[in-house]
Amino acid sequence: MTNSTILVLIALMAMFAFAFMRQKSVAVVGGATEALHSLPRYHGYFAALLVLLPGLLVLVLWLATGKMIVENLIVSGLPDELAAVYADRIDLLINRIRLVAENGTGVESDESILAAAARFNQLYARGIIATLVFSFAVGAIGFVHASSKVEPDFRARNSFERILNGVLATSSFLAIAITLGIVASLIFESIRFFQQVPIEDFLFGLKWSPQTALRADQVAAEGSFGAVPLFAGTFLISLLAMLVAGPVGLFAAIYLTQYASQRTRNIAKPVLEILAGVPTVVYGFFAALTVAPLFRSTGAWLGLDVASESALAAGLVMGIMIIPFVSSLSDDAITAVPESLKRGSLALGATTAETITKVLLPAALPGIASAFLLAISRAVGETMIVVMAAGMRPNLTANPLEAVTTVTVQIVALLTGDQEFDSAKTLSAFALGLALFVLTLVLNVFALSMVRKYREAYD
Amino acid sequence: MNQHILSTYDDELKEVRSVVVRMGSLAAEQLADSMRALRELDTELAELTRVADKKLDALEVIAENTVVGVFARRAPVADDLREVVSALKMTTMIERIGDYAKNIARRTLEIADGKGVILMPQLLEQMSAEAHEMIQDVMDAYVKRSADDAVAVWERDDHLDNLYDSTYRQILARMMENPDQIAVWSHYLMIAKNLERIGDQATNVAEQVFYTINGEFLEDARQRRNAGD
Amino acid sequence: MTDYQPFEHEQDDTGVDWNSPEMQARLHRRNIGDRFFRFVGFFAVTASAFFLVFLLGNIAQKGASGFLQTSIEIDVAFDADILPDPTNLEKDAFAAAVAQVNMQYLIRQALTNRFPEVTGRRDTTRLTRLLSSGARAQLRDIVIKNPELIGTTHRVSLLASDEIDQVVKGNTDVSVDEANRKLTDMELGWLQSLESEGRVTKDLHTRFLTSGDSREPELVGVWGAVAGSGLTLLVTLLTAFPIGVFAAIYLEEFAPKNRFTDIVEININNLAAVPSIVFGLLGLAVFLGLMGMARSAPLVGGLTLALLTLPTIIISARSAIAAVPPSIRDAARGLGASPMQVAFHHVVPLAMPGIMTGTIIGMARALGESAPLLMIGMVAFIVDVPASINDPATVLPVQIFIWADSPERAFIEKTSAAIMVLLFFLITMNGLAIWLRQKFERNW
Amino acid sequence: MLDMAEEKDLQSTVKPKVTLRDVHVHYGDVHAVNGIDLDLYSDKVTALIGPSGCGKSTLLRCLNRMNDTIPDCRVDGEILLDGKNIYDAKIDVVQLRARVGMVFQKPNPFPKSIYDNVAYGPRIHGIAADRTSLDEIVESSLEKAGLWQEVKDRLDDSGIALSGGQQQRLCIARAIAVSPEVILMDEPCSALDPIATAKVEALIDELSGRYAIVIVTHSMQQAARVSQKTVFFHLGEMIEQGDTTQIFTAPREERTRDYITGRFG
Repeated sequence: MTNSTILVLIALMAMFAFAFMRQKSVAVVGGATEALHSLPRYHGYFAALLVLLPGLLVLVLWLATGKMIVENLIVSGLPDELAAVYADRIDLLINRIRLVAENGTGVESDESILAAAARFNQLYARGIIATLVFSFAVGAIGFVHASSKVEPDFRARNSFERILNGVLATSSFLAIAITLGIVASLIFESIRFFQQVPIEDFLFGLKWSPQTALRADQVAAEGSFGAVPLFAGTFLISLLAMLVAGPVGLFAAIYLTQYASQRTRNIAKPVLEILAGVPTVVYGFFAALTVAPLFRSTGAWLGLDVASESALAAGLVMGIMIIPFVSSLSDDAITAVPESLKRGSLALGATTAETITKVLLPAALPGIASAFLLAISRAVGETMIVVMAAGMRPNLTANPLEAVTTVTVQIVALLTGDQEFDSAKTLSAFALGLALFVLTLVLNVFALSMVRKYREAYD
Repeated sequence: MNQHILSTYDDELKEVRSVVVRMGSLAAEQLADSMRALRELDTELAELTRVADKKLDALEVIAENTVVGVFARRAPVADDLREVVSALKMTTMIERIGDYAKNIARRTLEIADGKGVILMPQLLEQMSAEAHEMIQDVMDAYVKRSADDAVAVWERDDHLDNLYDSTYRQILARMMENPDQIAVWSHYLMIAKNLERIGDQATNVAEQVFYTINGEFLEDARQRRNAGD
Repeated sequence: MTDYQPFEHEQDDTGVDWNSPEMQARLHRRNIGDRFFRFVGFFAVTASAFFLVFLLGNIAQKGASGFLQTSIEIDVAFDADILPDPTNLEKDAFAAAVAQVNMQYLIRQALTNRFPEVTGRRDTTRLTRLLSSGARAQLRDIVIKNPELIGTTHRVSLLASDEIDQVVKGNTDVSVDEANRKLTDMELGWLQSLESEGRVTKDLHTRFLTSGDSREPELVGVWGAVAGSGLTLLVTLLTAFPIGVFAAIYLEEFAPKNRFTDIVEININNLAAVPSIVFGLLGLAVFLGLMGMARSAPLVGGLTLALLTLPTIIISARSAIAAVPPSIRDAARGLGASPMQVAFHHVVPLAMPGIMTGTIIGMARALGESAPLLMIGMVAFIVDVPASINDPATVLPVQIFIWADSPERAFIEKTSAAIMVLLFFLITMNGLAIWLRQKFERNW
Repeated sequence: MLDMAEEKDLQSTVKPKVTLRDVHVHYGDVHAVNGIDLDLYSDKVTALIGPSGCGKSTLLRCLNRMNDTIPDCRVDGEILLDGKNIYDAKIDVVQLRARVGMVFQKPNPFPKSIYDNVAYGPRIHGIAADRTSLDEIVESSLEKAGLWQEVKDRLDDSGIALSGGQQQRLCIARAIAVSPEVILMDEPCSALDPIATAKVEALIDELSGRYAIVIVTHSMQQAARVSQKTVFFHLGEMIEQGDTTQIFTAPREERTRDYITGRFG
């Protein structure tokens, strides 16, 4: 018995409800379906939804909270001595129990944990049964309700559509739920982090060295969580990326919208689209294996000491990645300027370049500015290129030839090694994530409001 | 001729044209009636003819209103413009013809009233026939849209003028011969003048018909043709 | 008439003398400025194209050889004393018995027969390292398949080790000093000798497309990652597509225009610009932390990517729905259809090509995404090909990431080859989207 | 008083500002304008009329080479401005467009201040030597365009803030500011209400002595009101040209008459 079995059973029940109620509605009017307010199939749909939705709701609730409930039960039922040992590290204990429960007994030797794991599996299996029973029960209630409603005058279609409308609305509110989920999970974990590390140390500290004790009894050097070097590294690489992508993207957009022939556009646009479609991991590989060594050897030839994971290589490749982003957004902004303005300027004897700099770009400025802001936001949040091509060592420098590390690199580094949920090291990743989220959100909101402000000024 | 995209415009132009034609035939009829009354000194007919002029006046008002409406709403150009402008002028001219006919009828009554009745001179008969024919011909030219016919009418005006000169001289001689009949003869003289004026108006109508059709003034056209010859 | 003067209109009161040298010089300067602008723009476009060609060319050049694999033919004596007798064994029992046999011994024997001058434990070990550690399994499979070979000596072709492979493909520079390379001159000598006999072959490496990950570059395959990507995308599609389309229908067709829907709309636009790694953190906190789902599973990966692609799908579906002209809605409504019927019977079917195109593009983006998947543990080393959405798995881009991090030289070509596979899928998907767009493109 | 023959002589001594000789325009395979011969005079407003797609706007755009921006547009024949072919390779199109100004169908002021709109042309062409003379040009252009009294106190306001008619007069002022010799107007009043139209027409009247003005219009009444010369196009061919009064009272060609009187063509 697994969760997916429950899903299948609920679906089968809904199908049955559909078939049954459709038949019943026909039977009620003795086959004279024109006597029904709604077509038989709407009676069927209505019943199916009444069965399906409550059942699914129960299942989703179980999936979302089941393990937590079981864990709480386990914790409360733990032998005292075990509870005492793990008094303030309950999460660690739960991790161990889960590991056993998921992967089998081979990974653990502690008897009491093995017992707890067995109990976990037992309780979880019971939970599944309970969920099945419960979801069937609510489904049955829905079924009975729908059945009692089957009458010629019952507006099955209207009721069905009302429910469907609710489903549609819920789907769109899910987008809000995602945002709230992001904010909540980041803030929740970050608060726990800031309980261990003062927020001012995080925001203004100049040293990033996230080493904490792995075990409770281990006496380790205090980790330091000053994120400034990470922000600086992120800023440096984003700046380098924008130095490449900004001018190249903008001028490509200008050329394609103002100078290029249709044929050139037909070739260039797909090229930019492909450039935009290449996965970032490919750019990362390219940066690490081709561009970085190239820069290093070129630097050596010039007598410069270029780090093998220089910010320059990561920044340049990230810039290439962002070119299509800047160019397509700028392209949109420029083509959104009415053609009549362009013709007005040309008819006064302005050259195309004068028309661009004096008429088109000022008019498209909000669009272009927001394109740049969105591009910066993109660069700040980009992960794979820097993970693969930028360094790991926090380095507070403005020299693009040195290796720097970024916020995203550190998040990945902190969360891909051995991890435990409660340590400051792991939690700091969420704090970094929160900083990243806030930064990009501010950039995005600012970009959008900028467009609006200028649009008002021009309207 | 192509129709207008707006058929109501065509209807209005047709209306203008038909009023002009009706006025023309009415005027011709009035002239004929007044001359018959004069010939037979039929005071009853003369009285009727005098009153009939009111019909002509009423038609002129209709024509005027229609034309003003076309101007206001259609902003006519080219041949449409010429059509309505000419129609407006032609109705005035034809109305004048009606006035002259009325005048003839009035004088008929006075002649009939007077002592010493003298029969109408033969020349007047010829003049009236000529004038009547000119009116009819010019209206035919208008209906047929024939510039040549209009020119033909225009050219006949000389003949009528010559007739008038003859008539004038004849009546003048009679007056001198019979000074006591001067009152009657002066009426005849004025009628001759009226007939001559009717001919002039018919000529003017002919010029308008020519302009309506060709878009140029008959005088200019003739001058150019003479220069070309 | 004689005093008449022709009009002289060439000079106005504020007239400009266009032919003055200053004006001509100015015009010249302005035109040069224009040409400069055009050149810079052209340069920008060319540079972008150059980057793309360089990137793809570089990958292709490195990756092409990844699809080939070097094998070495050796004469193996299938010693009947060591190998079990197939005549009195069931097929399965025979296979189990063969699996017990130390194939490495047979290989060593074969190699030392070929190179009798090699003695000593260290050199013999070196000799066997000409072949891949996977050669043993290869040999075992050969025996199980062809029991009649037992007792004979037969020439078989076995996988060469990655170092040998790289030398044969010319990817390793053998001219450097012996101390600075992995292979010794002695080993190269053996290789040369084998090559001179025509025993070294390069073949199409089907294993690369059909097997899962491995520690040995010559044994790796992308199939595990491809299957993982497929399962993950399936989950993503099944969750993000219906929810996204429903949300789009609601927002375009039913949502009342009020502050709340404004917020939903702004929120969706902002979500589309949130860094992907943040979605990974969300997935980590919610799916793994809160809901306790299995790490590294396509289920969690797919759900995380669904969060990521949802805004994209909503935005593209909305624009496809908005592109359906209002006249269609009016027509259906005029026939007495309810708003739901208008939406589901008329608007959505007409918008479907656009929705599909947007979805495919969103899926392609999800296929190339790796950062959020690192957060939820899909970065583990997984040999088995996943069979269900709950099995531990990795996906193609993460596989690329893992391989790119591996120190062995041979992984460079494998990584590049895997990138080529990934790009193949991406191009196919985008091509499908373009095809859909063109086939169903409609000008209302 | 002049007699007819003398008047004709006089006409021929006036040099045309722009001369078109056998002008053909192709858009790809479409023959949009077919063999036009036409003279445009400095002291006259010439109206180009004809049904949509007759090539009149296309022809207008040839006169300042705005057609250059349209791909596969080919212009053959000669268009002479003061005797020089404007399609000659040696002609600088930038200079040409300064000499041949253009006003568009929809008012298209730049999203800049009123002052900057008018100053745009003089600035790019370097016509004004200093700020004072630029101020003078702006003022006199706005004055000529009849807009000075309305905007002199708010020269820094956006040109877009003006009403439609004011915007169009601003565009005319913008065109005048570079002292063009010819002004092309492409249906300049089609987006305006009757009052604004009347003001623009009054402005055209005002300007008519100083510039060769060519106006494309769909309103026959407008052509009749503002032009001294009217040219009728149909299907890319020039059917008739002549004095506006003559065209509108006694057109020589039946197609002209049918078109201007609104008959089935």
